[in-house]
Amino acid sequence: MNVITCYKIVPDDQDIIVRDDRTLGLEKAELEIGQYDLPAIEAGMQVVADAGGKVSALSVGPKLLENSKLKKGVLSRGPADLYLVVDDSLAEADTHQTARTLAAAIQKIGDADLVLCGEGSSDLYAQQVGPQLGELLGMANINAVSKITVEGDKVIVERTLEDEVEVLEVSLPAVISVTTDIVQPRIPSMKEVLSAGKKPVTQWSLADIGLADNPQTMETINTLAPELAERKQIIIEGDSEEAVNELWENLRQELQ
Amino acid sequence: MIKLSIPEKLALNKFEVNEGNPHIIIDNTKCQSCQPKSCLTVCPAELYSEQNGEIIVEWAGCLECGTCRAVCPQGAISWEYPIGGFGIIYRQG
Amino acid sequence: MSAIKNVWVFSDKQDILAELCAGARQLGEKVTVLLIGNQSAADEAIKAGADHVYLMGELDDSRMVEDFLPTIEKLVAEHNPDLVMFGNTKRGKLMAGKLAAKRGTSVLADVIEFSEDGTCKRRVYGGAAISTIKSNAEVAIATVGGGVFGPQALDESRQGTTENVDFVATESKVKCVERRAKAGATVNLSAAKRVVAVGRGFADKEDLKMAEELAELIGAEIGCTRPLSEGLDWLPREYYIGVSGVMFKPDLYIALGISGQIQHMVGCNQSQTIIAVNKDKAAPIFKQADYGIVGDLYKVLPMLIEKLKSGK
Amino acid sequence: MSADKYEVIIIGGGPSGLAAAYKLAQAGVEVVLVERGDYCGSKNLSGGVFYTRVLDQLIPGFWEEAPVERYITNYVTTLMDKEDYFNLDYKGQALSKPPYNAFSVLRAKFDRWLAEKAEDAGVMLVNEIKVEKVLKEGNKVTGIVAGDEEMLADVVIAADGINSFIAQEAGLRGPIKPEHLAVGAKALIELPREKIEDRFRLTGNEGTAYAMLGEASHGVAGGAFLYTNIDSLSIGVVLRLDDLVKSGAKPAEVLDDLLEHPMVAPLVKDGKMVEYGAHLTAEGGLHMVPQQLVADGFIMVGDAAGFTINSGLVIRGMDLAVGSGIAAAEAIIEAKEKNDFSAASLNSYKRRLDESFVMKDLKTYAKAPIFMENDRLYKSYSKLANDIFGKVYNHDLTPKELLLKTALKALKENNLSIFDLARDGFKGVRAL
Repeated sequence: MNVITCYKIVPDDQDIIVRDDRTLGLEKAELEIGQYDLPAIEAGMQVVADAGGKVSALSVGPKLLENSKLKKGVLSRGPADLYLVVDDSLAEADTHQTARTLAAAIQKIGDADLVLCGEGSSDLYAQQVGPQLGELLGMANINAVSKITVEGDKVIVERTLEDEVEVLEVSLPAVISVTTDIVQPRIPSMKEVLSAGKKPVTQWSLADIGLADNPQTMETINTLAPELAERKQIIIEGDSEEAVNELWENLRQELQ
Repeated sequence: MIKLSIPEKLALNKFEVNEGNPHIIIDNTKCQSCQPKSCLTVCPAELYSEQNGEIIVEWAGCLECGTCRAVCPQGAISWEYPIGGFGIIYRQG
Repeated sequence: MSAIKNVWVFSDKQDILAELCAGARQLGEKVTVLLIGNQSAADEAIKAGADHVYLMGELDDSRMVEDFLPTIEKLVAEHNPDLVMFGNTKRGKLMAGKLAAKRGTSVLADVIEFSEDGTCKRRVYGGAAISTIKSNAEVAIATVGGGVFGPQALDESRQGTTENVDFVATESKVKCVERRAKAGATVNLSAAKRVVAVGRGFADKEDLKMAEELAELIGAEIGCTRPLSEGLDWLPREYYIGVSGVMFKPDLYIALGISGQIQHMVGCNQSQTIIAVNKDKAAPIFKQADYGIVGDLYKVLPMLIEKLKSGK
Repeated sequence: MSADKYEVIIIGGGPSGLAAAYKLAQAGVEVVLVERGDYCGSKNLSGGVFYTRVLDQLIPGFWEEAPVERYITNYVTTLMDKEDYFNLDYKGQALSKPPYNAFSVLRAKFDRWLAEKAEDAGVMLVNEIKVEKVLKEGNKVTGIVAGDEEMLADVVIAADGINSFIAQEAGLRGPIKPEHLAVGAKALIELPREKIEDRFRLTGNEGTAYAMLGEASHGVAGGAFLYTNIDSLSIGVVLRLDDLVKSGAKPAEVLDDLLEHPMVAPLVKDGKMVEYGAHLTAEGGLHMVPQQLVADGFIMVGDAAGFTINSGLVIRGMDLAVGSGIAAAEAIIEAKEKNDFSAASLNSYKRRLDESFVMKDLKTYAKAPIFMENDRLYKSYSKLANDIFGKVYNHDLTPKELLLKTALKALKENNLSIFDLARDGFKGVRAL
């Protein structure tokens, strides 16, 4: 079984600065593997642990993907090898551009039985790349999956919806977007980190995967922090009876 | 310059908290006889407090200096670094 | 997408469908609903705001909701509406994505506001910011959640047309073998009008009962900060407010023992009124509260509950 | 579980571990460096300037590519009273020329860069792994343990910093005494570049370093520091633990008060605090360096070995760390040639240290810690200096006295005898 797990490199939201004009400062933010993608990588490792085969990791994006710490970070979580499609034009890629690039890379890697995606990226969280990718590859395509069991040439999955759970039979090859509940991602061990540095990394340009023309389908006009509401800031100190009485008066007003 | 409280100072920093796995554990049986309980004052992050006669530590905001461990005369503080990747992450240093 | 005239709506959830119909009325000139169901469901959609309903057929054991996508694709290709809105359920997101991929475009995902100029807004970075986006496609495709337009009263006198369309069958690569109700309570915090939220100020899971009692007395839902649901497991994940959790704008938000870190506040800072109880005077929550009390919640809560019970 | 084996494993990715790693990798030694932080430097704080001549020997012209802040040309010593202060201000033009004498650095950036250099040189870097202990066979250190994994090596280098869990665990040193430790509490304050250059009278990338005594630390043994980065200031207090305990002072409050002191307040005005940190530092100098720096298959470097000098005027650690890292690497390279990693063989490390500036300077300043233990230094002299100069400059219409008379009067008011002064002055000259 050949499994490909897709991941995105995102800024650590703890490091995002809101400037006075409400624009965001991302330039000092540390980069990390999307937190929703880590369970997808781990789910892939579980699938091959049960059914045999190999997990490859795949990401597409700007030059920052080449960062050695990030590459090791992915490979230390188990995948046997790593594929990157690097082009700075992908820095602002919309979900369709991302899905097209992933699809072209997966076709070039070849022989994928199962493609796994996280439920969304932890920065933009559109939850769209998996569904679009499945359609572009013409594979069976399902999202919100919280359990995968391999049975021959198909997989049985549990899909957790808003108020029901579906058990589905999905023929392979398939693209499956998984939830964070599927499995707890591992904390890599010392030897996993050490061996990660020795695993093969294949890097392609857009031209290498035959995707010179990949136009934008959606514009982002601006991104701003929301305006904060003005607050009354009536703060009472102490937890005496009188203090609580005062709070109670305020609360009672609000409850009317 | 605007003066910041301790929580505000700590909020400037980046912490990767290993929820549910404290790296500081206090043996309160050893604290009963301790005077003057220096952990309550020496911690630069002021994480130690006394509640109902017990010493409590808010370990999530630990700056990992080790002062509390070094001054504790009772050896009541079992203190180790958080596991790899967790704890304070200085952005500047 | 420039001026919106024809808006199409699909959702696998009835309540979201009704909201989207009403919202679509405000946005466009003609509202068309893609419906899985019968004539009476179509009548409901018309009362909610639809001008025209395509009846695509009904669900049965052989058909999943997703199997109706080829029918939707065919109708969209024939009629080229300006905007297709999918309710932002898991199914809605999958179907919107598949339709968009087929049509070579992206999805305007989880839109929280549409503007007349054809732009729309969505939350990014876990709610820390809002992006204004615009689709370049001839037919824009969006997913929209409940609460964006809010529920509207049904107009019993509204008139509309219904049209039966043929189901477009395709070979399905996904088969449903079992369907069961999800275990555990379902909460819909995002639509709550009043919320009592709990944080690390509670020393023990048992003590949350006080917060629950308060919530019951004022008709509020319970929510929590991330450590309580993901570190301590005191409450299920659906209760967690903040980055990657629930984001909402209730009328009243009572924060008990919550320090007010940014990761939490992005979930609730659009609340109409915020009340905070925290023993730490320096807790950032007080800077974002309308009313606050610097005190021990173990003292304050019982007194408040007593007052609520006696109504004085 | 079978354990992988490497030639050298280094625990800790600060300046000492990284310098050793870089030097070893350059010599073709197979070296793994294990760092518990997210990245090298993420657990580190600097409390002083980096005297970088030794780093220039390791990586010539390093400053051209390293993320250094400013080269330090101005040194100010401040004797601080409650509101008054007395500054000794030195500027050396020679300090502003390559290869430069010292830089201010921000460790999260600088150490990380040094780690990248080490990786480029061939070091196998493992981040986010905490080494719990060393593996031993009898007295011989044979490897490390992290989580449930073991890894073997010919030599393990303990570069795990001031708390030196590894060296203690390996049995080479006992717990460090509070009087040999100080805690530094430090704020990083952002300020526009132009403001920094105006306020500190700097041109281009010149920088200033302050050493502050007296009220700066609320009279607690130790002091305070302030130095300029490119667009921020590093400011902190250093408080010796024994005296800190005695005083009951809270480090964060001491720092808050320093920020509001009339000397400091105008320097940090309109600045924005962006980070608050704390770290221990060694105060014992040569006295806390363990007798044995090596064991079979084991070497201690940097803070883990207690290599810090605090002369009151100058706090040094990073340069000694790099120096000891280089010496350790050289000793291991030599041991490898003989294929003998016993303590006797590795002890050429000690000889190399003795011959280098590291031990020479530690010995030179050996008396400094004892001199620095003198209470008068923190509590009385700052007030004395300020009293004297206050009287000299304050023309309040009372008749002026000669300087000597003023000084004697001030001495008396501060309960000091001229003998104390003479004795301390003599000790100071010898110790510093």
